This record gives sequence, structure tokens and C-alpha cells, in this order.
Amino acid sequence: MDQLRDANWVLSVGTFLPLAGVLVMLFIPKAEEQLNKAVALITALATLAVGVYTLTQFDYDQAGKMQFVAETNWISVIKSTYYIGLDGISLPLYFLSMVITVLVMIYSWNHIPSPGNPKAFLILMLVLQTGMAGTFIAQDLILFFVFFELVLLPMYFMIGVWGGENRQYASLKFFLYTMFGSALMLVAFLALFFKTGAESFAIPYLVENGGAIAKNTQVWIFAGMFIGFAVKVPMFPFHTWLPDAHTQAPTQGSVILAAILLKLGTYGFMRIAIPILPDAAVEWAPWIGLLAVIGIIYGALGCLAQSDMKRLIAFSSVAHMGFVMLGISTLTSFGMNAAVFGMVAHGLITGMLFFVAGSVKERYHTLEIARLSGLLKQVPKLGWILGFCAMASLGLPGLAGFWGEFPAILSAYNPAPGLSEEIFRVYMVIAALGTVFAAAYLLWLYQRTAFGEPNPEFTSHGHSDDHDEIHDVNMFEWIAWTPLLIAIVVFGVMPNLMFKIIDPAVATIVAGIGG
Amino acid sequence: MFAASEAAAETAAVALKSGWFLENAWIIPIIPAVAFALIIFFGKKLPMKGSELGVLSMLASLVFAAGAGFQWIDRVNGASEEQFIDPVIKTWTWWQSGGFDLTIGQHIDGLSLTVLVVVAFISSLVQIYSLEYLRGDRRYTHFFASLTLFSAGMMNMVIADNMIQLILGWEIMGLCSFMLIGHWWEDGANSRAALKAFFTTRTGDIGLLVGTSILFFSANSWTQEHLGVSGFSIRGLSAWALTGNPGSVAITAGAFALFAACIGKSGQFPLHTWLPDAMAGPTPVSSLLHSSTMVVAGVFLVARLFPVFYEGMNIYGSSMNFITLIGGITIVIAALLAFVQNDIKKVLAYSTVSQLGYMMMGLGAGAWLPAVFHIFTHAFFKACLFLAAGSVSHSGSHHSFDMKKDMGGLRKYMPITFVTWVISTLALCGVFPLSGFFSKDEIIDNVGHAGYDVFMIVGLVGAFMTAAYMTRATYLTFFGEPRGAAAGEHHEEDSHGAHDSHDDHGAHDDHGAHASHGPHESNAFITVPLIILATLAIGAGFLNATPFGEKWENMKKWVEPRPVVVADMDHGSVGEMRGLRTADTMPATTDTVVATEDTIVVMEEGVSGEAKTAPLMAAAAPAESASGEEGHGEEGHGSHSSECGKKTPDAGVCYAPYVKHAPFKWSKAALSMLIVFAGIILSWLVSVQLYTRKAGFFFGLTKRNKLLAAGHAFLVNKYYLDHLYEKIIVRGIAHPIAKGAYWINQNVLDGVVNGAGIGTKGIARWVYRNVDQRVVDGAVNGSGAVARGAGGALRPVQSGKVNQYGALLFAAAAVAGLVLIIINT
Amino acid sequence: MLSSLLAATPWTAPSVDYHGLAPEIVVALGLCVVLLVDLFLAERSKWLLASLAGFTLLGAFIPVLTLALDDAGVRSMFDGRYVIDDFSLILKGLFLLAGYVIVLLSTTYIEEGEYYQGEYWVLMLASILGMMMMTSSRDLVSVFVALEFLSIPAYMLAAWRKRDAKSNEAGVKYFLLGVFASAVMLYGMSLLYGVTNSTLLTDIGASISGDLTAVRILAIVFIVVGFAFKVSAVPFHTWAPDTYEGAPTPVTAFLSVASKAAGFVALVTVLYVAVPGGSDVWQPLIWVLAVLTMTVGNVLALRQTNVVRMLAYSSISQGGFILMPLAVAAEGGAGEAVLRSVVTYLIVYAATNLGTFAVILAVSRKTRSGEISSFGGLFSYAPGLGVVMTIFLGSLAGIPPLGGWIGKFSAFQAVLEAGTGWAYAIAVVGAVNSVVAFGYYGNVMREIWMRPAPDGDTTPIRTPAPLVLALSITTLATLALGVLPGVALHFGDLATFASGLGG
Amino acid sequence: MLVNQFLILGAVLFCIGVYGVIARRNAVMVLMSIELILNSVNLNLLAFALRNGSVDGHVFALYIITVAAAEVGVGLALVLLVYRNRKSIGLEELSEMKG
Repeated sequence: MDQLRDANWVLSVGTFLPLAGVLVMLFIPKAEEQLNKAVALITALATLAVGVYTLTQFDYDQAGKMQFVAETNWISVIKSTYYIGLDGISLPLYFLSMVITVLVMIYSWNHIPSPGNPKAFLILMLVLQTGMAGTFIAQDLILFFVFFELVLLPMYFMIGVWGGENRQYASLKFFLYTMFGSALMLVAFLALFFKTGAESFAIPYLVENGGAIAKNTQVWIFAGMFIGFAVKVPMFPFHTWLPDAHTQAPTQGSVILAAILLKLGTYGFMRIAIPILPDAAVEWAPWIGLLAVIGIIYGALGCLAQSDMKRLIAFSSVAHMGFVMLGISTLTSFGMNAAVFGMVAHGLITGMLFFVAGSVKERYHTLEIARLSGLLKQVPKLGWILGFCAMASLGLPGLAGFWGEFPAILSAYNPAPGLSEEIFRVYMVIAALGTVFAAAYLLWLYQRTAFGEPNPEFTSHGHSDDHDEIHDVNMFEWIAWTPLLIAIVVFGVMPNLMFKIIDPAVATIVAGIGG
Repeated sequence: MFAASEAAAETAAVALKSGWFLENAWIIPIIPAVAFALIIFFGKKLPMKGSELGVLSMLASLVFAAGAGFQWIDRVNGASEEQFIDPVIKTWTWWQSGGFDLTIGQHIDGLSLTVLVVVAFISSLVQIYSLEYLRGDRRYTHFFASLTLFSAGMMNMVIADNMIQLILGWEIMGLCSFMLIGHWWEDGANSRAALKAFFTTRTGDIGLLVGTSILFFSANSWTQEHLGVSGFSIRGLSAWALTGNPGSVAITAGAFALFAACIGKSGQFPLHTWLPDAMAGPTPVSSLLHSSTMVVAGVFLVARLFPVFYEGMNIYGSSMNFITLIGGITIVIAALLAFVQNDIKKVLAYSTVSQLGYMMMGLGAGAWLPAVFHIFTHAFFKACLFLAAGSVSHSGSHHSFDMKKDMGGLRKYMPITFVTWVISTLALCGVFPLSGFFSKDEIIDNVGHAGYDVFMIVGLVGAFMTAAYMTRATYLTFFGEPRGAAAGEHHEEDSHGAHDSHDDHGAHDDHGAHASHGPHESNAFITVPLIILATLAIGAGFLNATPFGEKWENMKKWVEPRPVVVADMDHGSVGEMRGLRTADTMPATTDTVVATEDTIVVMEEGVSGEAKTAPLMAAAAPAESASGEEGHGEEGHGSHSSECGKKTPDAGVCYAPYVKHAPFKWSKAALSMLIVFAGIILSWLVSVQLYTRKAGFFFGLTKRNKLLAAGHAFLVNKYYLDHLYEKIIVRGIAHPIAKGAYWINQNVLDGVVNGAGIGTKGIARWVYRNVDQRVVDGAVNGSGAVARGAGGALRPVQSGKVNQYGALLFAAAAVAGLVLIIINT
Repeated sequence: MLSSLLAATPWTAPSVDYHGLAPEIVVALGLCVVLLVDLFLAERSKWLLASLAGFTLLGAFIPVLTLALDDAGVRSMFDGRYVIDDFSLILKGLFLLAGYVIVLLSTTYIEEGEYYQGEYWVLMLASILGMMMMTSSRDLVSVFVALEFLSIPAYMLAAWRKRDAKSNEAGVKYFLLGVFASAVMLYGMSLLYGVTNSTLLTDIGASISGDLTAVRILAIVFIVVGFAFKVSAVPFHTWAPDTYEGAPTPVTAFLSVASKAAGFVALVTVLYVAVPGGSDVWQPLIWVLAVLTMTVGNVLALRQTNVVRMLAYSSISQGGFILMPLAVAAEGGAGEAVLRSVVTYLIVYAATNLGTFAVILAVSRKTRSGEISSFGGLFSYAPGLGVVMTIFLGSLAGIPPLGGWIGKFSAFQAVLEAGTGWAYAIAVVGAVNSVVAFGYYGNVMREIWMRPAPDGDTTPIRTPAPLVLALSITTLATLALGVLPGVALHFGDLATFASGLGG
Repeated sequence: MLVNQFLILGAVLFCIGVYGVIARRNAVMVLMSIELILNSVNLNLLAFALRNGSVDGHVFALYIITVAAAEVGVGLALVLLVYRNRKSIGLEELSEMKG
């Protein structure tokens, strides 16, 4: 364990470096836009560098153990400590958050949404980054809660200030939903704290002692956490904030939201709810699974009903997170592996889709599927990228999406002992049906937007090539997107790059469930 | 006896040969994959717009595949006859989950090599052909990129070591099919057809996912224990299926689920409707994907996991099962449909469906080898037919595929095309000695021999119809008087605006080149592939020419896996195990050796060098002539090689079940020949009456005879299948029939996909509007409203009047006091 | 007969611990100085008074520190009627600092108003002095006197803008209701004295135990009502919105922070020291009060358009959150945690709420309007103020890592430590309310960030130095308390006194 | 002794005072009603002091009298203010702020 303890500064630096950037930017006048952007980007890159260093220092043979552990006093009165660590589950998400931030920064270089003011925008983004990274490494419930909440306000403003027409409603909705969830979650945390003898908020400690709680109590505490996390995921009945938030948010906001924020919920399930309350998990699993498959079908139906491209993508997130939750609900290492992979894959793919949607919006000033057509003809590269992402999103083997989707379905065939096989096999079939729906709405979207002849209203200025606004993918977009596209392919072809890291960590979690 | 066992032990000891190409067959799909990437990124900058990369990569992988093929033949010839020819398997860890490794790699055996060679070969020719056919196309580069990617996917599927890898290739093919059918996506019809194809197959793929899952979890523990491979592994699944008791429910469910995927992919009834629509793609695509290679993926899967279906569908010793049923139905309905098509490509499409039905039926009846052999031969002549059709439209009929409108009498103008077409047609009809005969006839024969008598009849009927509709097509295209474009007429876009003339889009660019003069022969890029394919259509059959005796049955020797018990991990090495086995089953061996002819072959060739077993040979001959044909199968059960698939091997595992082989009978061959020629001649006469003399009994028959008219309409609308789907899936049974008539007149394009799409979209919109926006969302916003409402309700309390405040204050205090007093005392 | 009583107890001069009384003495002296200096100062140099008042409060802080540092243990005077323990010291510190910030808030406001300045400072200091006495009082009499001492000046402060009708109204309402409430409370006290024959809280605590007669219950109820009025708990809150709206904004800040805190001090003292035995009576009472206060405060705040009035309701519901743990103070040894959470919450709340008022003062200097909509586009023309206001509002809403969350957190923690069914129930109510609260805090944020300036006037705001100082103090406090909650909680933990509930 | 009667008298006074506070619309009257309550309290304290034979009650009463005086002073001053500004001391007009 000792060789894992050294270099314990890495995580703290990686998490709080963005705040240093924020401090610097506070003293840069608003007018110095380029300077602000530069500082923000440099900060993000520096953070990413730390992240890369973390990758290199990570001991992959012990991916199941917490690494870079750091623990110091924080709130001694309530026995909560500043306790951080990283294992195979956290690592991909932790790193992904850094990558996404950098890419979004690059994209923002010439895509600052109205009403401008890059300084504030980028500061919020950096704060967001700290919150996201922190959530994935916190090993203390209170610390986790603080980070978990830290992302709220920046996202609220990102949507509310830089969003679309209906942004104020969307942002408030987003905030109230999440806050409602986390309020109950906090109550659950405290109940957990006292039921385990009011000794500590440290997750490892709670994992050891949580199982001893009486089953009924567990079920109730789990309920509190469930609402907290399910809202964030979002799972079926709690999902309605997502489409609004996504649709109204600026491109960067949507990307971060889809790529990272949604993962906080699923991560919470895997890191906190399930390992700490194994009995309750077994009780809840069928219901979680049920909501998951409902989400899959429901999200797909939602997609088919949309006339707005971005909203469609948003609904597809509901469906995809359904697959993730289905994997988790099986409580098997197979399913959880799929879930983690699914989180990352969904982050890459849907993030990418939102990038594309944003660029389409920027060029055509509309996302109405009915008005768009012939992208392939007018902006071929963008069109091909859209097609690529659609294929990845519908779970085409060889691309990242498949590895979150198929193993999740697979795992539902035999869930952990103690769960009804029949029920979960039904779930499996429904989920498999969901893949067809996914193909349906994505191809349908693609056929209507990319195929056919371009809509004359956009070619009116003469030939489409010299149409002033509508140009093909530009440099910043290429820089921002290429890494994602590559990652989608690489993880699709060599999934073990990630499974190798996840598997041991998940194994340790599942071992606790005794299933 | 002791000696014999010794001999057996020795023969078993022979080490299998291998070779570089075999060991590294995994490179074969890599080549086109890399080529694909190169074309995508640099294609446009290259002199030939990237097409050269495609062609080269195809030729390269053809070389590799051929090399591997020869080394495999070498391997087989080097092995003893009793020996199981281990497939060349190489695996790498691909991903790991739940604590064990899941692999990617190659599983090379006769089957995979056969298909591999076919794919590489046809792809090469088709790409060469396309150089000319799509010259100047708008998306020339993308076209070749897709073709190459397709080949990569297909080859990957063929060499797949496990189900996941197979699914990978499977889906990539689907994707390419989508891209290629929709190649000219400016026309909505094409993109809809592409969507339909992808979506229909994808629907079938639910079965693939589910089936794989079922099999994986049922088999995994066993395979891990006995073979040290995961439950995805092809090898593992085959062996597990043949352990005799793999939990019949699981394996049946798995088999059915997988077969659903095959139905979708191989255009079997009732999911065949996407295949004819797929003809919207450019002709080379039709010839490569939708006739010779991609659509046989389903058949390949059944052949690949034959043991699973063997057990799951209870193939052995029954006279009817799901696979044969589907196959049989498909043969007939598709063949019937072929009669009423005016689009030459659609005729070929339905004939493809029908031929796929043959393959399925053969596999279903346990005629494994003939079915696989039919994949092989069918690929050549069907590809040739499509290319010929393409050539006709390209140079003969001015980019039209309408036989009635724009063709006729073309044999004069396009001799090469004509000859190759006729050859392939005869091959397709199964005329001796063309390749089709050796495969198709074998299927029919073996189906009958395996006891599926009904389906033998179906097969013969199918043969008759095949001959008939092909003759019709041939007549319409090449005989009679030139019509329309074939007569050199210039006609405008509107004259072939119908959905059966998509190649126009490709022609926009080189319109002038052909518009100037009438029909003529195509150039070398097109004719050379035609000639090559035609030659193969003639000769390919002799690779397994059963009629000429065992010496000619090379395919059987090289490709068919041998139902032999092999040692697994915890049963020691092959050698000792074999010795042990032969010791106790020797009596069985001796008498069955005399009986079943295939075992005779085994003995004869296997130990030809050794005098001591010669007597067996001698004893065999009379027995063979004496005992009746039926006898063979029955006694065959006793032979040790037939143990696989019927009861659990007491030690070791099987990789292939025992299947019967029908002995060739000239009588049966003659019968089928008769049927075929009857078909050809009858159809010829009818065609002459209908299309040239426009008189006689058959002319206008459908007008005169109500029943026939109904039947004709029934066929023209393809049994109303698409319509049926649409009704059921979209509007539900309750939908008023009245509207039906209108929809009947609508054409194919409102089919399953759009139907399902419309329906689901309808539901979706409803759910979204009413459930999501009203209920779920409303609840939340509602609560907000409630809070604000409460606020409003409470405001009057805050009246601003001091006295009321005071009253409230004291009242509250008093009430609290009273209540608490009452509670506490 | 009275003489005989007097004769029975020979009079001995009480020993006065001047070190212990030093803070009060300093403030008292400062008060007199201000009063005198005011007489001799020319109108233009009245600003001196502000700094005088400020220095008085800071000066009084020094003895508080010295007292805190020397570990002479609990200093008790007048046989336990006046006690200086950690609890009182920490709260005295709080009152002094809060008072100082309020002085900063007031300075410019007072200078620019055309009213007498001297009186303002005198009244302010007097009220603060009363609060400091409250922290140490352990006798019904001293509690009552302290209460009136802090209230009466407050009444006058509320009506300080003589010629402004609203201000009068505010003053009168506050006065009449306040006096009425304290009269009721006094009646309760008299009953309590009657049944226990002592005004010394500890004696009362000793004699009040399980057996609860109607009179005792009534006494307890009336006393609680008196303090509930001070902390503006529903349904005794009615004065608060009107007074807050009408009074001068700095005074409102003072009332909503200091005077409310004083009320809680008194309440806690009485409940913990005098009537721990009566928990069966006051626990349910406070449970109901807390639930009502949180909920009603929230829903009414949702409907407000005037920012100060909105804050009035918000501070009412905040008071509900402070009451929440008291509702289970006597359950399962939660007493200590409850006391801690109350003090912690008071500290955090003081910092945050004062900051909020500082921003309101700064903004209203430009907009001359109390409407929420007047904050429109604040971020665009005064980003600094916008961000700070956002921080304060977020803290009030209890969003980590801003100060407020630790207050709410410790409250929840204390409640759940009690762990009874009622505790969980009220915890859930509190959780839901904390969400609803964001409805109106978020509304202001939305104005600041997402709405255009009402009249398109986007000239930047010039914030006077004292306000800047106040803002920076409160902002730093809010952030520091949020990121290092240990500090606040630590003070909360220290603030203990001898009590039947093991506080 | 007559202690109980004193207490009853106190209670009655208290009730009258409360009634006055609630019922009277005139600020001065309300103020006087409050004084009534305070006096009822004084009565109580003295009576109890008498019964229990302790001096605290008397002291308490003295304090109350003092403070009450101060209160009345402030109160009247406020009422005067109001009267100056709106020529009326009716409480029902004092409801500018509400809701």
C-alpha cells in the first residue's frame, strides 16, 4: 500500500489547478479577451498535463486499489476528512473530465456564445472542471457532496446566461431538480453516518461497516441516495430537466453536461450507494433495472418525436444512460464494467454529437431537422462526422459505443445471485429492442439531415460553396474534435485499454456485494 | 484388431502441417481495413481517386487467402484420415471483463477459407468492374472506400474466432450495405431503401445479441473448464453444443435467436423484403453485397455454428425443422415473385433470395457440405449474372433495368455479355455439368436422403421455377425485337423515373458518352470479369463433382469438418486418448467400416500404405453393393465417427456432428435435369407467346382468368407482405380496410422500415406530448405552481394590521398552550 | 413583613469581576463618549461618530479575546445570575463583529441621510450592549432586562427616519407587537417564578422536571412565545416583513442578524438551563414552529417583488432552519450537537446575510429602488457586486462550498443524530424547503446574470470605502467558512455551558 | 391568605389587557392595555413572592415598573411621530406595508 501512497500531491494539484487559473483571470480585465482565453486554455492544458502524469504514474497492476491516496484533517468536528484517492473506475472519468475541458476550451476559442464575455464563461468552465475532477476522486462522503454540488452553480449560469431562448426556465429547472436530489442525498449520507456508529464519513470505512445496517434501514437510506443520483443520471421519471437543459445550454455546456455531469450520478451509484449498502442494492436492483429499460425505450420514443436535432440527441442520452444503469443494476462485474465503459463512451460520442449540433446551429442558425438537409452535399466533412457519430452512438461494433451497450445487454442475461433471472432476461430483450430503436432514430436523423439536396433557403446566395456563412469544418473544430473521433475508434477497436483498468476495480466493488 | 488399434494410434500421431499464410490469415482483413483508411484520408489526392488502393488491397488479400487455402489443403492431405483437422486458431486478449479474458483472433478452417477466397476473388473482380462502371461518379472515392471496408468487415467475420468478433464484422457489413445502397442519396428513394435494409437486418440482429448472450452464459463455464476459452469462442460453442446435454432449453433458445439474425441478413422469409429494394444501389454493389457475399453471411453463421443449430433445432433424424421450413418457403415464394418482375435486377434479386433458401434448407436438413458448396458456386454465377445485367444497362439499355421497356434482342449487340449470361443462367438452373448442378442438385438429393422428403419436392419445384423465370428473363433481355433504349431510342429522365432505374444518377456525369449511340458491347473492364466469372461458373463445380466418385470430392475432403472425438484439456493428448477409444469401440469399427461408404473411404485413403488393413477394403466392396442405400445411414449410426452429436462422447469433445451423405444416383440426377429442361422449354414457349407473338393461350391469360389475375396481382404486390407489416405494425388490425386498396397501389417504399418508423414515431409523438411534457414534467412544474399558490393564499395573513397581528400572536400562544396542556396532563 | 424578609437576608456587597465585565464596560463607556462628543461636534464632522462607534466595538473585542485566552474557566457573578463562559464569549464576539460590520454598512447611509447621526450610533451601541448582556444572563430578571435593553433602542432605530411614514409604521408595529410579546413572556415568567420560587435559571432547571402541571406548561409556552417573537418564528413573525421593509436598510440588516441572533441566544439559554425538564412541552411546540417557519417563510418569499421584503421572509425561513434542531434537542443526547449547530448557523448566517445587505445598499445607491427587478443586468455593469451577491445568495441557499451549506449541514446532522421519527420527518421537510428556497434566491441571481438592466442604465456603480470593507469581510468570511467549515463548527463546538441537556 | 385572589385578579387583568390589544384601534389604548398586562404580571410576582416568602418577586416587579416606564416613553414618542406625519393615531391606517 505504501508504494501507492507516494505522489499523493498529484490528485490535489490536478483538481485545484484550474482554480489557480481562475485567480489569475480574476485580475485580467474583461476586455483582454484573447489573454483571458489564453490563460484559461493554458490552465486547462497544465491540468491535463498533470492528468497525463497521473496516467503514467498509475499502477495498472493494482488498478483495484485506491492510489495516490491523500488524507488530512478537514472538518474534524464531524469526523470528515479531506480524503482523496483514485482507482480503476475513477481514473477514466477523472481523465476524461480533463480532456473534455481542454477540448471545449479550444472549441471556445472562436465559439464564445452570445452574450460574449469569455472571461466569465471560461472561469465558470474552470470551476466546473475542479468540481468534476474532485467528485471522481473524493473518498469522503462530505467531500464528495461538496464537489458534487460545486458543479451546480457554474452550470446553472452557463445555461442561464449563454443559453438559448428558453434558457432561464431550463437553467432553473436543472438547478432545482439536482438540488432536490442532493438535499435528500445529504440526509441519506447523514443517516448512514449515524447508523454506522458516527465514526467516519470515509467511503472505505462505510463500505466495511455499511453492510451491518439492518436491511430495512438500508433500503430507506438507499432511497435517499437513489433520488440524489437518479436525478443526476438522469433516470426515467427524473429525466425531464435533461432535454431542456441540453437544448438550451450553449454547445460547450451541452458537451460538458453530456460528457461528464451525467456520469456523476452513475458514478455515485457504483462508488457509494451499491458498495456501502449491498443488501439494499439487491432489493433495489430490479427496480433500477426496470427504470433503466423504461428509460431506454422511453428515451428512444422521445427521440423519434423530436423535430429539433439537439433535443433529439439529448433524449438519446436518456436512452444511453439507461443502458449504463441496466449494466449497474445487474450488480455483476460484467455489467458494471459495461457501465463504466458506457459512461466514457457516451461521454465521447454524445459530447461529439453536441459539438456537431453546435456547429450546425452556428452555420444554419437552426436545428430543425425538417429544414436541414443535404449536409453531406453542402458541408461534406461535417456531414461525414455526423454520420460517424451517429453510427458510434447506435452501438456499431468497432466503435466505442458498442462496448457500453452490448456487454450491458449481455450482463442482464444472468444478474447477480439473489436477483430474479427471469425479470432481468426480460429486461435484456427489451434493451436489445432498444438498440434497434437507437438505429431507427439516429439513421432517421441522419437520412433527413445529411442526405438529399440542400435546402434552397441556405443555398439562396448562389452556389453553396461560396455561401458566406456555411463553411465546412474549420481548424479549431478539427483540433477540438480529432481527439474525440480518434478515441471513439481506438476504444472501439481496443476496448481492453479501458476494461483492463476498470475490471479489477469493479471486481473489488462486486466482491463486497457477495454476488 | 490389436494391430488395427496400433495403426490407428500411429495415424493419429501424424503432426498437422501448417504454414505462414495459415498462421497469419488474420492479416487478410487487415489489408483492406488499412486500405480503407488510406482511401478515406488520401484517396482524393491519388491519380485514380483511391480506386487503385481498393483493387490492390483486394488482390493482395486474394493472394494471401489463396496461399492460406493451398497450405490448408496441404495440411489436410498431410493428415491421417481419422484425424480431426484442427483449425488454425490464434487469439489475443481483446478485452477482459468479469475477471476472464475475451479474445480476438483467427479461426481458420475449410469453411472460413472457402468463403474467404470467394469474397476476396469476387471483390477483386467487382472492383475492377467498377473502375469502368462508376467512372466519373460524384463519390467515386467513397464508393471504393465503402467497398473495401465491406470486404474488410466480411473477411473479419469469416475468420472470426469468437461471436463478438463475428458480430463486429457482421455489423460493419450492415453499415457498408447502408452506405452503398444509399450511394446516390440525393434521391430520397435510395436513402429510404438504404434505411430499410439497415433497419430490417438490424431488427434481426436483436436475435444475434440475445442469442450470443444466451449461449455465452450457458456455455462459458464449460468452455472455460474444458477448453480454456470463453463462451464466445466458435470452437468452444461447437464443442459445448455437442456434449449432448448442454441444457436443451438454452441451446434451443440460442439457436432460434441466432437464426432470427440469419433470416434478417440472408433475406429469408419473412424478412426478405429489404433485399429487392437494396437493388437501388449501384449494380456492382448488388452483385457483390446483395448476391454473392454479404447476404450469405446468415448462411455462413448457421454453417459456422452448425453444431449449435444441429442440437438446438434437432436437425438429426427429424423430417422437418424451423430452418428447413423457412428455407423451403423462401425458395418457393421468392421464385414465384421472380416471374412478375420487369426489372432485371429484381429478377436476379429474388433468384438470390430463392437460392439462399436452398442453402438454408440444405443446412437445415444436415446437408452441410452441399450448402457450403452452393455458397461457393452460387457466388460465381450470380455475381456474373449481376455484372452482365449491369453491363446490359451500362452499354445496352441506356441505364435502364426495365426488361420490357428498354431491352430485347441485345444478343446481337453484346455477344460477350450474352454468352456469359447464358452460361451463368444455365449454371444457376443447375444444368449438368455446370457448377450449379453439383451444388444445388446435391442439396436436393441430400435433403431427401436425410429424410426431409417434403423439402426435396420443394427443391425440385424450385429448380423448375428457377429455370422458368431465368429463361423468361433471358428471353426478354436478349431475344425478340429491341425495345426502347435497346432500340437506340433516346428518352428523357421521365421515361425511367420509376424506382427501377437508379443507375441514372451514376450516369449523370458520363451521360453523353453513351447517349450518342445505341447499344454496344461494354469494354474490357467489364467484359474480362464477366468472362472470368463465367469460366468459373462452368468449372467451379468440379471441385466437388460427386458423380465422378470419391476422388473428385475434394471439397468434402478439405472443407467438411470431421465428426471425430478429440481430446480436450483434461483428457490428455490426442494420441493416448485415441488408442484408448479405439480399443473399446473396435468391434463397432470393424463392422461399420464395411458398411458406410464414407468410412470406407477413410480407411482406404488413410492407411493405403499398409497391407494389413487391405482385407477390410476387400470386404467392403460386396457389402456396399449388397446393402441398400437406406441401410447405410441406419448402420452408420453405430460407427465411431458418427457418435458426435448423438450422445455425449465418453471422453474428449467433438467439433462437428455426424451427418449423412447421400450416395450419388444418376437416376435422380436425370430426373432433376428433366425437370429443369421442362422448365426452360415451357417458359421459352410462353415467353415467345407473351412477348413476341403477343398471341396464343398464355397471352393475356391473367386478364381472362380471374383466379390467375388474382394470383398475378398477389405476386405483383409481393404477397402484400410489406403492406401487411405496415398495417400490423403501423396502424394495427383495426385500421379500416378501405384505405388498404390505396396502400396496395402504393409501391414498396412504404415498407417495414418506414411503416414501423411511422408507427413508432406516432406513438413516440403521443408519449412525448402527453406523458413526458404533461405528466412527468407537469408534475414538477405543478409543484412549483402549488408552492407559489400557497404563497398567494398565505399573503392575506400578512394584512398589515397591528391588531390582527396581535390577535394571531396571542391566539397561537393560547392554542399551543391548550393543546400542550391537554397532551401532557 | 417585607422588612422581615429583607432582614432575613443580610446584605453583602457582591464581588464584581471587572475583567469579566470588561467588554460590556467598554461598550458602555463608548456609548457615553459618543453621546457626549455628539453634542460638541459640528455637523460636517459628525462622521467622526461612526469611526468612534466602530472603534468602540473593536475595542470591546479585545477583552473578549483576553477572556477567551485565559483559562480561568467559567466566571460567575451575583451568585450565578451573570455568567461569562465560552458560549457567552463566542456570541459576544459575534455580536461585536456583526455590530462593526453594521457600522460599516451604516456609515455612508447615515451621512447621506439628513437625520441626526449621534442618536443613531448611541442607540446602535446600546442595543448591542443589550445583546452582550443577554449572552451572559442566567436569571429571569437579567434575561428580561437584557431583552428590553436590546429591544427598545431597536424600536427607535426602526423608526429612525422620522419623517418617513413607512419608517414610522415599521417602528410602531415593531414596538407594539414587541412589547405585547414581551408582556406575554413576562406573564409566563411570573408563573414560572411562582411555581419554582426562584428567578435563577439553574434553580428553575433543578425544580422543573417530569411533573408538568398546567401552570408550568403555560409558563413555558408563554416564555417560548416571547422569544419566538424575537426570532420571528411563524406565526409570531408578522411584524418582521413590515418592519424590515420600512426600517432603514442598515437597521434591517441589524434586526435580521443581530437581534434575531440575540433572540436565539435567549431561547437557547432558557431552554437549556431553565426548562430542560420541560422538553415534552417545548419540543413539539418548536417542532411545529420550525416546520411552519421554514415553509411559510419560503412560500411567501417566492411571491415578493421587493428585495428587502424578500430577504425578510428568507431570514424568517432561515430562522426556521436554526429552530429545526432545537425541536429535537432533548432526544438521544443530541443536545450538544444541537447547540453546536445553532451557534454555527448563527455565525455563518450573520456573515452571509450582512453581506447580502451590503450589496443591496451598494446597489440601491445607484438604482434608488428596492425592487428585485432593479438588479437586472447587475453582472453586466458591476460584475464585482454581481459575483459577490451571487456568492451570498448561493450561501443562503446552502450550496457548497459557500458558507451557508455548513450551517444547514450541521443542522441536519444534529437532527439526524437525535434519530427519532420526528427528527427524520423534520429533516425531510427541511431538505425540501432548502430546495424551494432556491426558487427566490435563484430568481435574484437570474436578474443579476440573465436579465438586461431595467432602464438600460449601465453606468458602473461607485461603492464607498466602508461598504467595500464590509463586503470584503463578509465575502471572505462566507468563503472561508464554506471551504474550511471546521472553523465555524469548532466555535460552535466550544460554545457550551452547564446545562441539563449536556450542551 | 388572599394569594389566590390576587392571582385571579392578575389573570383577569391579563385577559382584559390582551382583549384591549386585540380590540382597540387606537394606538394609545393599545399601549395602555399592554401596561395593564404588565401590571397583572407585577401583581402575580408580588403575590407569588408573598406566598413563597422570597424577595426575588419584589425585585422583579421593581425592574418591570422601571422598564415599563421607559417603554411607555418610547411608545408615546412613536405615537407622537405617527400623529405628526398623518394626523391620526388609528392603527388600521398603519397598514401601508402588507403581503
